[in-house]
Amino acid sequence: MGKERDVRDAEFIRRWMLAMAEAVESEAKHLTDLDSAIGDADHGANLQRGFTAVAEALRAELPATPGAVLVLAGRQLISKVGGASGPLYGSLLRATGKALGDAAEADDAQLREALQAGVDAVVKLGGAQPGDKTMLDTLVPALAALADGYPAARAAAEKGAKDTIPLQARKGRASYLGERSIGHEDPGAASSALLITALAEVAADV
Amino acid sequence: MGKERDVRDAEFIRRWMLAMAEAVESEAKHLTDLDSAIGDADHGANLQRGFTAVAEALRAELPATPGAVLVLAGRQLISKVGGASGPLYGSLLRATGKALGDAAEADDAQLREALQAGVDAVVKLGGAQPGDKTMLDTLVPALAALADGYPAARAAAEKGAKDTIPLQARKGRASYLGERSIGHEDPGAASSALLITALAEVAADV
Amino acid sequence: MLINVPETVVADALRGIAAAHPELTVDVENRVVVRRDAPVTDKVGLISGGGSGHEPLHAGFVGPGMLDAACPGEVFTSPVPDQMARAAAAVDAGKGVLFIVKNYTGDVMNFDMAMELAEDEGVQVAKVLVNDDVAVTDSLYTAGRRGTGATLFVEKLAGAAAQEGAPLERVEAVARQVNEASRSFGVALSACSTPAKGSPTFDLPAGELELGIGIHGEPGRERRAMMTSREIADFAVDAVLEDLKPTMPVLLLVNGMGATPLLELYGFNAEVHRVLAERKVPVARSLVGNYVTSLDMAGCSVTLCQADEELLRLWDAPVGTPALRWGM
Amino acid sequence: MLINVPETVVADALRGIAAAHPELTVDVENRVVVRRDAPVTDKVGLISGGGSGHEPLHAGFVGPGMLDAACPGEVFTSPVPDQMARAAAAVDAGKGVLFIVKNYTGDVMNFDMAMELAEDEGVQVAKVLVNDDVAVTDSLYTAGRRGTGATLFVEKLAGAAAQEGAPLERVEAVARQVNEASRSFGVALSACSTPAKGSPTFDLPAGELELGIGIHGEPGRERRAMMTSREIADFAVDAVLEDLKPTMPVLLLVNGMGATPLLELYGFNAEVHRVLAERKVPVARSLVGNYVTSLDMAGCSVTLCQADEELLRLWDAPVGTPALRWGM
Ligand SMILES: Nc1ncnc2c1ncn2[C@@H]1O[C@H](COP(=O)(O)OP(=O)(O)O)[C@@H](O)[C@H]1O
Ligand SMILES: Nc1ncnc2c1ncn2[C@@H]1O[C@H](COP(=O)(O)OP(=O)(O)O)[C@@H](O)[C@H]1O
Ligand SMILES: [Mg+2]
Ligand SMILES: [Mg+2]
Ligand SMILES: [Mg+2]
Ligand SMILES: [Mg+2]
Repeated sequence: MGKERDVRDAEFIRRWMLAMAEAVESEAKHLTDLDSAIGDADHGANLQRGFTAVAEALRAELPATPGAVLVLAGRQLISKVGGASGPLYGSLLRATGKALGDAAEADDAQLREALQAGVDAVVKLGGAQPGDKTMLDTLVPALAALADGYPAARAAAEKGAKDTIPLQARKGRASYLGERSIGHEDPGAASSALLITALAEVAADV
Repeated sequence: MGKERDVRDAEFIRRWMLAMAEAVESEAKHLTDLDSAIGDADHGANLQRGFTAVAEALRAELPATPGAVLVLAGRQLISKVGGASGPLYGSLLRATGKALGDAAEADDAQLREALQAGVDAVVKLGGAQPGDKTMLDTLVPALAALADGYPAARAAAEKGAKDTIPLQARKGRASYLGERSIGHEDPGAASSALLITALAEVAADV
Repeated sequence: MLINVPETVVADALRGIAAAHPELTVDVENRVVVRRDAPVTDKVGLISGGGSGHEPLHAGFVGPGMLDAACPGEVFTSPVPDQMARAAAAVDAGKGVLFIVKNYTGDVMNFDMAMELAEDEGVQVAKVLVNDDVAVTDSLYTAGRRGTGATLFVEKLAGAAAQEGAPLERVEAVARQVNEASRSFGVALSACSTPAKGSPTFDLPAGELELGIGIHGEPGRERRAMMTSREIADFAVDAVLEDLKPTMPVLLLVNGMGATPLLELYGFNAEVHRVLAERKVPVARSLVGNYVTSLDMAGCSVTLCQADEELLRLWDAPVGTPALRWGM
Repeated sequence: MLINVPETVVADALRGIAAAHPELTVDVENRVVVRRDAPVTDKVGLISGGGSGHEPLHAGFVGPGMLDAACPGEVFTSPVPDQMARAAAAVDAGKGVLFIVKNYTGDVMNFDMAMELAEDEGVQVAKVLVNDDVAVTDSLYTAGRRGTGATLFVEKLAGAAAQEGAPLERVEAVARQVNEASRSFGVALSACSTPAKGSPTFDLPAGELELGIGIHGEPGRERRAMMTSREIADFAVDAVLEDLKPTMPVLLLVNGMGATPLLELYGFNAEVHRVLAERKVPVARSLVGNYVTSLDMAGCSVTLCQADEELLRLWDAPVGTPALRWGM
């Protein structure tokens, strides 16, 4: 156990994706309930469908590079999920993968940079900013904290998700509620915390 | 107060109808609830609509004879109520009225005979028999007891209505429920008890 | 409920029907809905009616190729004789009228009284009872089988025959044939709420369903733990097929009771087609939607009608009503 | 719920649509519903889609004079790009295709991705966003107004233009004009239950209602004590008229959200006509029914579309789809 070195290969990314698939599986109902309060009650089912497909694809075939694994995962999400989260999470992973290029391994600094490209893709596609009560409220602080290591990123992600509770939504479906969106955790911010947590757990487990 | 003589005129019948209209008004919800359990939840509203029309007609114009009052009331029910109870109660009153002919007054024996003609009309029109869990389970015993006076008729009517509870319906909408109709009071039997009670009260009040 | 007060629900709806369908003449006060071009020369008049709460039945089926007039009663309460008598006078073109009556004690009595009134006015009247619901045994111990989904088939097919100019006896015979060839079975996943009562007509806990319900919010013959769409289709179709042994292709109505989403109803339709294929009953035509409803009840019913070539031809004939329209 | 398992609800419904409507080609696996005669020579292809749960929207509007294809997503979840790309390939006759997209973040992103895919395949694609819901302010602080009832008007009127052979720019212009001329407002009397959640998406106590709801089970902008049909009509129509100041007659859609009985909806229609008359807005055509629904939500919406002579002509043009049919 314990971190031995900070170089990540395709198998590491696969383990991350499988861990996320598991987390989504067990948290699906919770995510749907969050989405029920300020959205349309499908976020859990959406991600479950998406990450189940990702896991299946990665069990059937493991691409050679971490970048290729993420591009494959992103494509699966785009063509299986739909809704807002499909294109957004799909682009996040695909852009991260593309940024990794076709190197066989990436060190943590490279992965962090690639994730930044992924988050930039989410911003570009969805037009949201931190504070709009979206997944970005988890992803942006988590990435900033990632410089201090995975546990810090995880803590920042979890805090980021909870910090969406007092916010009024300005993007996505929850924005229709205006002030009534205040007082609820954003479902996408919650699922993003699962994604970062899965990454941190897999990293801790290498 | 107290009964002075047993001769009934048009005004007496009008008072009976108005008393019935009042009783239906205050019991409408109860009748509808009974009908909700084994029927279609409209019996209270049906009779309310019908007897309101009867009361209005009789306030506007008082026909000269008891027979004519009942014929008018019966016609109002037929053309205002609909459902099973409209034609049945309408025929009951109309046939009773017709049996009274155009005498200016009727004594209690004549009224009893006329009511028998009314009940016969209900049997003929609906094809039900006592024991089928219908208004007849109130009307038939009440008429039999009427020979012993109005209070006896009223007691028999109220007992008749309650006695429908253990019966399985064989006529009307409740019969669709088969055995599940057992254990509920028949709404038409309950409203017939109101009709007999109204008659007894008006008679006691003369 | 989306209403003003319970007392005006039917009148309000009639005003709304008048506003929505200029091709109908709506007598709000007397509660008669008539084809604007009635009486149609040389055509038998078709009249139906019944309690309200089953919309689009019957007013939604008034128009060329189907009914000439509809008489809506109060919610779940059969109309009064005056309405049908008035309708008969409005649509009779001298070839007589046919009353299409769902078999409920109240409907039968009120239509019978109307028949007398209309005949007194010199209108020739025939009457056909619709009694297709296999959930009710037709015996001395019941008021007989209820009229439900088959009403749509009777109105459409007899309506097509009348539109072609068939005489009263023929239109009546078609209606009778269709009724005899039709059977239905219904299931409720929730009770409905009538405006007068304002709350569900019976308690149906989540996770249970009622088998063999009618269209008046009455409970069914049996309550069970919730079943899947597949199981309900098996149960309902088999209940119908136990009574009707089709020797030819069927018309199929997969009917929603009012509050079942069309998404679910289409899924149920798939299961009904599956079980019919398994039972080797070919489906000649099918119709899926909320046609014979019970206010906001969730649930569905299945109606089958054995149809010979002639009935299929009448089915395909043009129809132009608010709720059923093709070929025009 | 009348389902098998939540996971198969959409596929089951597609099988049921295929069984009910032989005039449609239904690709259940890839979730594309196409006119059987597509691609129609010399006609612009019209494609819409969105989450399921709004039936008959969109698959019920596929047919001559309206859509060429519909792409249903999961319940309340926009479809994936592959569906629209596949639909585009199936219906393009060389004159290009128009995507009709309801303005939701997910729909917009997925259709945009599909546009790239289709254009990569050499199909010319235009896109029109529908955003008619006045309950949502179109500002930097929201995802913009939602697309609701006006979708029906856009699909019908652009569909009629396409059916007449208009080129892509013209069909797109009609769609855009219709959207700009349309506004809606919706009210919920109950929440709906999605198959995945299995219970109401929000708690709405009896005796209260939500004003300004969308079609995805989300709560509205404001909760109030129950109002009468008359009051709701006043509120909804005035909300629409605050935004849309019609200078010509309107097309009116009085739409049920799924579980509101047609009886009540017609009564509401009467109130909507009354308030429009009071506001001196003439109604040129109206449509009453469950067309753009939200599963089993009780409630209604009002959509107005200012219609010039040309739009009225396109409205009256023949249409032959499962849910909207006239003139054929
Ligand atoms: N424009 C956006 N930018 C970033 N994230 C967004 C945006 N819009 C929505 N989201 C995220 O997507 C989540 C909702 O996802 P999901 O429920 O799967 O899709 P939908 O809203 O289409 O039903 C929201 O909770 C939010 O975090
Ligand atoms: N065939 C019949 N003979 C006598 N009474 C009947 C018959 N059918 C029904 N009834 C009576 O009518 C009552 C129901 O009346 P109501 O609810 O107003 O009409 P409906 O059943 O048409 O809704 C029943 O409770 C029963 O007492
Ligand atoms: Mg969602
Ligand atoms: Mg009743
Ligand atoms: Mg009744
Ligand atoms: Mg969604």
